[in-house]
Amino acid sequence: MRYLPLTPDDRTEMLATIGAGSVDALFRDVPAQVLNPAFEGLPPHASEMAVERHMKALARKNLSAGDVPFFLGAGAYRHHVPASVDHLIQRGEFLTAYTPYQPEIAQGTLQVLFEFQTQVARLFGTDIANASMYDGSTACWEAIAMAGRITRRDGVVIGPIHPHYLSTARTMAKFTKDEIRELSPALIADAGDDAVIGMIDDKTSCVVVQYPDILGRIPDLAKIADAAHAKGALLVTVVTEPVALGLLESPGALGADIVVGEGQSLGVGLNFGGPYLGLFGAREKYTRQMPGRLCGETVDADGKRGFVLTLSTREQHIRREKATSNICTNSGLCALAFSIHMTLLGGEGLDRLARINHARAVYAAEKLAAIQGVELVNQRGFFNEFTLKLVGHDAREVAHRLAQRQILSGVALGRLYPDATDLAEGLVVCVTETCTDEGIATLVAALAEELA
Amino acid sequence: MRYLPLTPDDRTEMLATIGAGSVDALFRDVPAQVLNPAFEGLPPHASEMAVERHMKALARKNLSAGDVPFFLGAGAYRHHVPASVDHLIQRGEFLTAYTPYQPEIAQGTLQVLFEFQTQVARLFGTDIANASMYDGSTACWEAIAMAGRITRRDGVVIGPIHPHYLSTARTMAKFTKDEIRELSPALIADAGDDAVIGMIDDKTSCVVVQYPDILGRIPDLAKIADAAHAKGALLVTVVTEPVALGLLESPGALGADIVVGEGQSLGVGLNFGGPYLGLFGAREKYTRQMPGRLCGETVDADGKRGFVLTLSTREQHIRREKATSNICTNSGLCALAFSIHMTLLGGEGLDRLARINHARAVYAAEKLAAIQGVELVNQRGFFNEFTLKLVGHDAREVAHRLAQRQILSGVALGRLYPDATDLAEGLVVCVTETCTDEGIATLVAALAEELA
Amino acid sequence: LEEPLIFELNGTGKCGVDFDAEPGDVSPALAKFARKAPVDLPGLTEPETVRHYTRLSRQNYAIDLGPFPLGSCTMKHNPRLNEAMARLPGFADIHPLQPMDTVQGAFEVIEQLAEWLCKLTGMEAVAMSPKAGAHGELCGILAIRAALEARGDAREVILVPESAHGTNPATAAFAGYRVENIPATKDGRVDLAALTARLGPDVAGVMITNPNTCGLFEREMKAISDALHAAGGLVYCDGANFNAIVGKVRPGDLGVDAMHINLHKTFSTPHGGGGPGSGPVVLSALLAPFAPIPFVRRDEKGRLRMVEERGVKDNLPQTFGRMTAFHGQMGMFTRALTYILSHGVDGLRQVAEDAVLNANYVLRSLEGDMDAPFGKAGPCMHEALFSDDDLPEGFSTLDIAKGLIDEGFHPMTVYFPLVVHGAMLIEPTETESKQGLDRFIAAMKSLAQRAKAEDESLKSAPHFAPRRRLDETRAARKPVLTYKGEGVPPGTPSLSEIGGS
Amino acid sequence: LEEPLIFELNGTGKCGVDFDAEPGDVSPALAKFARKAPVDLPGLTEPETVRHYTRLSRQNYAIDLGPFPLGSCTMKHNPRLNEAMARLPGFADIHPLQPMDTVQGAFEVIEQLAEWLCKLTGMEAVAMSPKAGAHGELCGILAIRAALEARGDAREVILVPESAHGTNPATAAFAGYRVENIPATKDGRVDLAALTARLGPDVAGVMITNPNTCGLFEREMKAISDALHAAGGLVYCDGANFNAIVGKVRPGDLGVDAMHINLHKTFSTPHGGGGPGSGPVVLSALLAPFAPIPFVRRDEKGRLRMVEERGVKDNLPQTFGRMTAFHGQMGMFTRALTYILSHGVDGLRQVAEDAVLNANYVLRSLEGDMDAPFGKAGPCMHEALFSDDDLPEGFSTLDIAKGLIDEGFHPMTVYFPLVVHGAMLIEPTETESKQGLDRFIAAMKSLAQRAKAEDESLKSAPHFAPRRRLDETRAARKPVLTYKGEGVPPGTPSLSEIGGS
Repeated sequence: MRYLPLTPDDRTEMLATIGAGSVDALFRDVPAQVLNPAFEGLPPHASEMAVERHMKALARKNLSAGDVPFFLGAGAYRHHVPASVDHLIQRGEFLTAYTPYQPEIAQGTLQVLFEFQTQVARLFGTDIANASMYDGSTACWEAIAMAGRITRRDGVVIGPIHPHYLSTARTMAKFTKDEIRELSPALIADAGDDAVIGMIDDKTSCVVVQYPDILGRIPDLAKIADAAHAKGALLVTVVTEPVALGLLESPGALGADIVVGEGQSLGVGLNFGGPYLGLFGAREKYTRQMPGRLCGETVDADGKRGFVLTLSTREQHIRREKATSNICTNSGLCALAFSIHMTLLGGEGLDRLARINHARAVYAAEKLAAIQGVELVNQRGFFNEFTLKLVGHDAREVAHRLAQRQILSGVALGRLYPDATDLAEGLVVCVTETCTDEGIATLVAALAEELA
Repeated sequence: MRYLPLTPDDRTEMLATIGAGSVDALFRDVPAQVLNPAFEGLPPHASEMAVERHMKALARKNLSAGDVPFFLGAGAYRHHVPASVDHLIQRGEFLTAYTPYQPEIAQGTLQVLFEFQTQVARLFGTDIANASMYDGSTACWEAIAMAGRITRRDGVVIGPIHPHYLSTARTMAKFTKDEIRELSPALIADAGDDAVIGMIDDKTSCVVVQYPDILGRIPDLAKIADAAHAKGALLVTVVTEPVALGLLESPGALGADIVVGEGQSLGVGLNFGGPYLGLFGAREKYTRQMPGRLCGETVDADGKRGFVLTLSTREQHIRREKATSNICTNSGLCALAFSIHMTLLGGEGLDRLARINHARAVYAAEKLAAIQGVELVNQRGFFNEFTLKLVGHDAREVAHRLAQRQILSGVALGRLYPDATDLAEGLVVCVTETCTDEGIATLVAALAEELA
Repeated sequence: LEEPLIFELNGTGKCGVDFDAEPGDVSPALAKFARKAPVDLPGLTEPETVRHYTRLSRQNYAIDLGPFPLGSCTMKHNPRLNEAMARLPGFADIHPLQPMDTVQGAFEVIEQLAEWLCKLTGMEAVAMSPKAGAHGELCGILAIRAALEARGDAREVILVPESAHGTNPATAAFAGYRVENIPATKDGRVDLAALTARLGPDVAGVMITNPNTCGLFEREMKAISDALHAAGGLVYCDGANFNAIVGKVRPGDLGVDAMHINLHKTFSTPHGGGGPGSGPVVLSALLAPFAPIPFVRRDEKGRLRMVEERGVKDNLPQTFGRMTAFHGQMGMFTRALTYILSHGVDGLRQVAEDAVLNANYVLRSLEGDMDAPFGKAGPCMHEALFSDDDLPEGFSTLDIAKGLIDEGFHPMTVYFPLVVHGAMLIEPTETESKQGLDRFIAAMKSLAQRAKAEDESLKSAPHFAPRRRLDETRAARKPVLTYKGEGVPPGTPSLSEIGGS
Repeated sequence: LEEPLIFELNGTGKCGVDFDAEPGDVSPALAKFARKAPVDLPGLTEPETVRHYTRLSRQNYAIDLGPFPLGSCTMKHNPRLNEAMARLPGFADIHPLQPMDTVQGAFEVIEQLAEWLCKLTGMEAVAMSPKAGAHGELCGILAIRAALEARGDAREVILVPESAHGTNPATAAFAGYRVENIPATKDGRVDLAALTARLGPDVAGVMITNPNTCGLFEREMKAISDALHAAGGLVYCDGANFNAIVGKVRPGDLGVDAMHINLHKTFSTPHGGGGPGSGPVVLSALLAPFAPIPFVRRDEKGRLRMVEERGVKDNLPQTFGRMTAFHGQMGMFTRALTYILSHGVDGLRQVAEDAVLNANYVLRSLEGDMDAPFGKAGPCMHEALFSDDDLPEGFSTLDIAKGLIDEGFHPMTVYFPLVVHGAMLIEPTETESKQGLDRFIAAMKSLAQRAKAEDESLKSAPHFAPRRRLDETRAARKPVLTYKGEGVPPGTPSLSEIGGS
């Protein structure tokens, strides 16, 4: 057993030191009738070669994004991740370290987190950011919970955000008794800002708006922020595609009080949905209401600059039932990957990457919208993701047929909104720098055929 | 340009410090007519994504061994390499270090080399080993050259070794004026020990024997050693498959004076023939005639154990035209990979790996030899490689047809010995632990069909 | 060991990424949303980036460098095969919303892992999507709540032992429960009598860690479960320490209703400096109908399907809902499955046995030098607990911990569990060799002796780490959470950055 | 920083590899050859192995940690994309003797790289198989010898400048030539007059490094070539420093007949602690017919074919033969091609320009503090040369080098080239930032000042490295080249292994 360093001789010697006759003597507190059960149908250990063969066989049953024209987004985006990112996060000192509770020997992780927090805060236009959450959807409901702590209100107004995020928030609300009112999306150009604003009232703790929204439309954050603030509510902005902020004004600058997001776009990759990376920024005055870990600057006994986890009186391991969240392990390694990718890009690289994404998406949208029977919903602008209305067709079926032709064409709204028949014609298409001209042409031709 | 840290501003500032008006002013010693030529047809820089796409497209044009039943050997062997090996050799501190000329800050590489030398010496049964050569074939001719320095004779007797090794030795002999007499292999069970012995005379500097030989046969090293020593010649043994020494008695124990080999089997992988790893061991009394780097134990100014490159008065950077070899850069990273793999195996693991290889090869040989029209040449034993005689068929054509059926069946001797029509029926088949029962069955069935 | 911040590395105007396409203009429709200037972030070229992070990494301790005996955190070796498998494009480069027929292999990974988890725990079902242990706890508690509410019996209180992880009460509170502590016996276990006495119609359930955070197996676990069930409550088991009994004991045999499994503890997915984790929750037959979505199910044609919002009505009408976007920590699933298949059921049993053997070896080797509050009570499980009782006045658990850094080890868990004064909780795990343990034990003995000899230098340890003790009060008093170009200047890169101080 | 040898880690009876199959018995035919006992080598489990090598690695300096200003060795950043591409199974997991139709992509890599190398150098052909620079030198000299012998004019002497790398004379001698030195002018270049005077019917050729090892471009290279050719000799150019002129100058335009290219220098394949390298040799039209086998050629159908022994008669009857098994350093080809395509021809030119700019910046920044023997002669190319002339009595080049270690840098190349007393040859390469160079320059200035101030502590530097100066005499006097269980005992792992001393 290649991972177990004790030899039979070691075990014998150690049992003698302990004064136990057998290993099972050490398990004497376990009732005999439940110790060492038979496990039916579970195989014994296997060589690395055999396990590798098994896992590769499973991997081959999946259609990898890199092997086909690929246009899926809707909360998970495929960008090119520089090879150095994966190299660096595999450094044993990063990969196999624990949460940096002993700062003297964890400055590597801690400095990265401090840099990460700064990067996220500047990207979001918030004063501060934390050291990461599980993912965008959990960060979103933590933001709602935080807004509740700040405002001591229990009304939540939610715009057309990713339905999984909404679903997650609804689950929590069932137990926290928050009252959610949401605006469902419709296949129209108007992102529904006025409708959202219309739902805000004096009981509203926060307004949650996705930027760009689930259909790729851009809400007018400044206007919504003003309306929310006028009622004493906070604006929570959700960003599922951080690359968009290379081009769009930051939510913080437009008045958002809390900005959360999914950081998977940079450094992390698709990974079939996880592990991902929750981003969380807020105004400085709310620092002590933040969930999750925070890394702060300080000095050591010699006066040298150093970093520590701080304000842990907010956290469960100190505060227990009074903590701001129950979160413990979060997404440190993904934060590292994000931060490295962001460091490679820098502000100017992000700007350029965003513009390329945008230009390619505009190019593809024009070609696609020219197909007979296809309408582009996003007439008022989009970043790298837009929604097509396939008039008279169930987009889910079209997407399936295209997948059979080895084209991953987009996310059909029917998958995300099973009950909303008015959305069934919607196909959310995302075009990043990884989409080639040939890939776009293949999609256009095939979609035209399918709709013909 | 992602690898170049100077910004335009940096360059301007630095030119000012230097006192040069332009970068080309620094190239003023280059005659103007040859400076900055036009390079026709060479493209400009490309993104990581574009280069990756290009290289992946090329990689896809090759049939990877892992994707098909695979039975090639003949100097390059496919074994399972544990994932930890590649992880560790990619540590930047190993990967991006230079030759350890500054031992105070290169103890990592140096200790590895000391451990590697010990592993190779124990595997080969020699007193000492060096820190690596380019590969087995160049190690082989360095051994011949070394034997010439020791014996001051110029006759070389070569048994049925890998023809590329022979070809390499012949190239060198043309210039060094050594006289080579070689025994070509024949498709018979007798490895030709007596014929080799019969070629030894008083001018013979060394006898070079491969163990197992190019057809997988096992020469009687002890007998040849005695005969060579009786004439004052040295025995040089070549090992192209070090895993064989997990099962076979070591050449050193059987009387070899110099043992060289190809270390690619452990840790390194196929890599289409390079980079590989030359192994080089010898009797201690010949230490100062060794080519290549040697790492030795010593102490530092505080009396702590440490390691240094030593006996460099043999080497070109000190000795210049009087050096034992012109070798400088060798195969350090491959030596590391070999050493890690060997450390994971240990003596007992190597024994077990060898026995599994052997058992699988015996199993496959029996199945293959049962096919109508196939004869097993190696009736006197083999390790994991054996030669089939495809009676009445050009093995090269058979191997090609099998390759078209996605089976990489073996190395046809016609590829290695274009002029030896008596070998054209020979197919060298290698069976390692990576060959599955299904793969063997596929080969057996397909070969039977091809020969039917 | 000084490394500037990325903001101090002259990153203006640099970029470590090249692009083939020229950036286009912003489309007119979008222009009014466009930012005026790029985000104010430095860029570094690849050589600078690689060097920055490589150098930073060297300021970390890690399991790849030495033992990490953090009790309750389970820092064991992370096999490299797991990393390689998780990076196969067939796993790493697939989108969570691809048509289901194109990701059957991914579903199979989830299905196979789920089967192992159910069989190893003897439970009915498993919720795969929780993102980490605490998220799993929440899942379990929400399932309990949903089940109780479904029978019209919401209840208000969750009982938690004093020795519990902080996540337990935090979770219960987050789910809207009131938390009450249950006391421990003097041998470090749940006081069954006290617990039983507290049961009643207001108690929704109990959260028990087993083996518990004192490193002891809760002998009366079955009795606890029975008592809860008799009183109409349910039993949540914190599975953080499942690694001590995997392959040896099935929690389902002890009456547990829900338990999360930290894949990053028991099944060795890397901690990565603080995550990602993964916390699947196994559920009893009673709780299975209330499991969260999504989950994998085979349809009548044998095709694997992910049941999401769409399939709820037909497949799991009582689900308490979704806890996170998409399907959980796929990358951790592939690693954990690889680990499980490598060990097999025999290997997993050996894992538990060696973990327990190693811990008892540490316990018995050190109990002469340090106070082991429950040492007399019998063998420990996978971790050995000590207190500061034997330390002289003026010397603390923290001093031992920081002294351990100077000896080349990561400290043990300190001041947890709270039921022991100045707790030191040592979990060696099964992947430490006897030679390594002997070296650790020798270091601990040396520290205990230095403390007894009142060696003052111990109070200012560590002396040889990249940093001395850090001023945590200063950090919290006026938090500096982002770089603003002021604050403490960077250290000057000093003599010898090569393995030097 | 102490790490035992694998032989000291209790490796008996352990193994870090699992096997599925039971080992079989040895077949009777083989029994008489079988060894009596397994090889006496320790085995370590994976956790122990990973830790051993991870810890050892941390005793190394590397380009990933800081500048490596080794003149003539060209330690530049190694892009990680190159590593990823070389590991694609389509490149890493193919056998050199697979049927040629199954490895067309591999042949294409070789063909494309060969085309770049020929075009960048302005040469006719390239021999791809040499395994490293010195092997490439041998290839070039053998081609020269074969060409001369083919015209019945073998000749005996190869001229080599005093400043040449040691491999030059060693190679010429290995190929059976007598080596004669040619002197340098006082500005550090080949003395054209002296060279011309020596030419005659016995001179087979000259080996010139250009840019030379003093960091200077050989202005008269074309004249040298012309003189050699007029005298019936040939010109070998040592291309170790090609990185200084790549994209700026084609050696073919200077009359060179053969030149090796160190892919691991100019094209950034990693040095790996001493190899593998790769040394393709570009050849003039005159030498091309004598190139070694194998090489890639397209047949009439456009299929790529490897010309080996089999194809020689039809394709290259005058080849001097084979230099190594198989086809050369494929793994390095994929890395180098990836690097070349990343940079493109514009990027490669920028590489040369930045390398030269960085070197001149170092030269001019330090020439006030240290003696730059050829500093007055004009700009340098990619490396800056200093001597020990300005050091006070009792302080040596070695002291500066070892002092640099304490400053956190790898030393420069010392005592080479031999034409300068106490030479210090500094090659920053293009992948160092200005900020990094400024730090290096400051360290050098500080060392120069300490030497001038006769700071004795400098003589015993390094003080902060994993080891102090090592006793090389002891190592050479009675060499201990393998572990025998005696010798010096291992160091005791001391306080603070974490970035500690």
